[in-house]
Amino acid sequence: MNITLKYFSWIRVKLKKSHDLIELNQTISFKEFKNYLISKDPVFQEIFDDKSVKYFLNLTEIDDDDQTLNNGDILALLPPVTGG
Amino acid sequence: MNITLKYFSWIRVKLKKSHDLIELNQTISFKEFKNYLISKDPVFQEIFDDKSVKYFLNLTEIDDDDQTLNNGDILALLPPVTGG
Amino acid sequence: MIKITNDNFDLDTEFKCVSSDTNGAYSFFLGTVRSDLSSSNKKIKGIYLECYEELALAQLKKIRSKALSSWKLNECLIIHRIGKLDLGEKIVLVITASSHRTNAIEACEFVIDSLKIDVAFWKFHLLDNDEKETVLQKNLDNEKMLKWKDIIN
Amino acid sequence: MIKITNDNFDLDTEFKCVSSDTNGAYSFFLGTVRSDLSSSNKKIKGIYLECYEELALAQLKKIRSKALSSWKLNECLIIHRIGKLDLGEKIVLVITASSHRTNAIEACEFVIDSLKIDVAFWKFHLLDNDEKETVLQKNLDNEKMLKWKDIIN
Repeated sequence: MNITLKYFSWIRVKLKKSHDLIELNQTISFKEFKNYLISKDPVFQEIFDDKSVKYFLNLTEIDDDDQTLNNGDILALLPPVTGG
Repeated sequence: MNITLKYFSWIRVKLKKSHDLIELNQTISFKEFKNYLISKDPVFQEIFDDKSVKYFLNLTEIDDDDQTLNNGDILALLPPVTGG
Repeated sequence: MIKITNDNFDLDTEFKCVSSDTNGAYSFFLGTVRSDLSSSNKKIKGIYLECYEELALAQLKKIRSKALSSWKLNECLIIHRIGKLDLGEKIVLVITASSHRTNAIEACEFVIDSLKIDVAFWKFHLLDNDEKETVLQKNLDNEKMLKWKDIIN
Repeated sequence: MIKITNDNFDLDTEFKCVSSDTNGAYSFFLGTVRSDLSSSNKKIKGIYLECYEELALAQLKKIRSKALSSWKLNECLIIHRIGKLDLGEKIVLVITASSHRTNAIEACEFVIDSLKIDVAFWKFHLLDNDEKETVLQKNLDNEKMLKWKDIIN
């Protein structure tokens, strides 16, 4: 299954890319997915440690770390917004 | 001496004119001037009885009935404003 | 920047008059002729605006100065039209310009609230039979002005 | 009426989109690029606006609905620009239209306050050396939003 990651603002700058496509063999919880990303690139630790970062799964904010990610999901990593 | 009267809104409509030039032989207080106007045209009684009407002498609101009117003064009779 | 005029105005043109890159926030209030019922319950087809121009200009100047001294504003523009206006036409425009939005928004509201009760303009409703009806002041406007008492000296 | 666009916009054209003679009062908020210092105290020469467009559109739609249901509004328009903008350029426009001014003014402030903290836009300052610096969220904006808590469910 595939998960699309989207990066914005300082997260995009830090990762030097705006998105990623992650291939996995099975469904996974959001918590496990975060650990998986840290194992691939330790810079994610810093992002996940920042309590101001929000996570939107298919345009809805994640409020439960045990939420399951499914094939085709789009997960966005959002720093505090600064529009207007 | 001459006093110019300016009428606005319903006062202008009631008097069917926008201004008057009044000639007097001597200076006069605002209170005396009101009585003089009533003596010339009783319709002024109705205007002066309306507590919402304001009086501006040379662009400044009159707050004292004993204020003296002088030659060349412009006295405006203003109903409550309704701009904006 | 205070104007009393018969002419219509363009919002972008007026914005350019107060625009500067020291501002980040502009608040506009625009009043227009609303399709309304007259006091005799007839449909109106427009309004007529009368003005004591020398006095209105002095009063607008005073309101503008109060706004500029009570909030951190860089600019304040006020335009008020006079004469015959059709339904939907622009009547009044206030623009306040500031570095930050709260100052601009509050000051703009203060200016239009003040203008409604303190400036020598009078409205007439124009009815279908070409009759004019005097528009009366709303008590609400006087009451609303009380909210600025603690802010403005 | 919600737009996210690279293009500049004209205030009178946008006003015409929401204009109707059932409205008597329009409140506008216009945000522009302010000449500012970056967090490293360098002069900025413009900004770059990034956006998660699908999410931002959904968030703006929600804010607009809240405004329309919480105040007596006839219309609410929101335009937000993205991409590279020079000093002084327009960034964001909110227009609220109502029969009476207090509804329009309050709702407009609610929309811009909400947009500042709840919609997926991010600013970068563009510096002279073509460097980009991330703009950080202001605590003040979050605090200001608390004032709407009792008004909006």
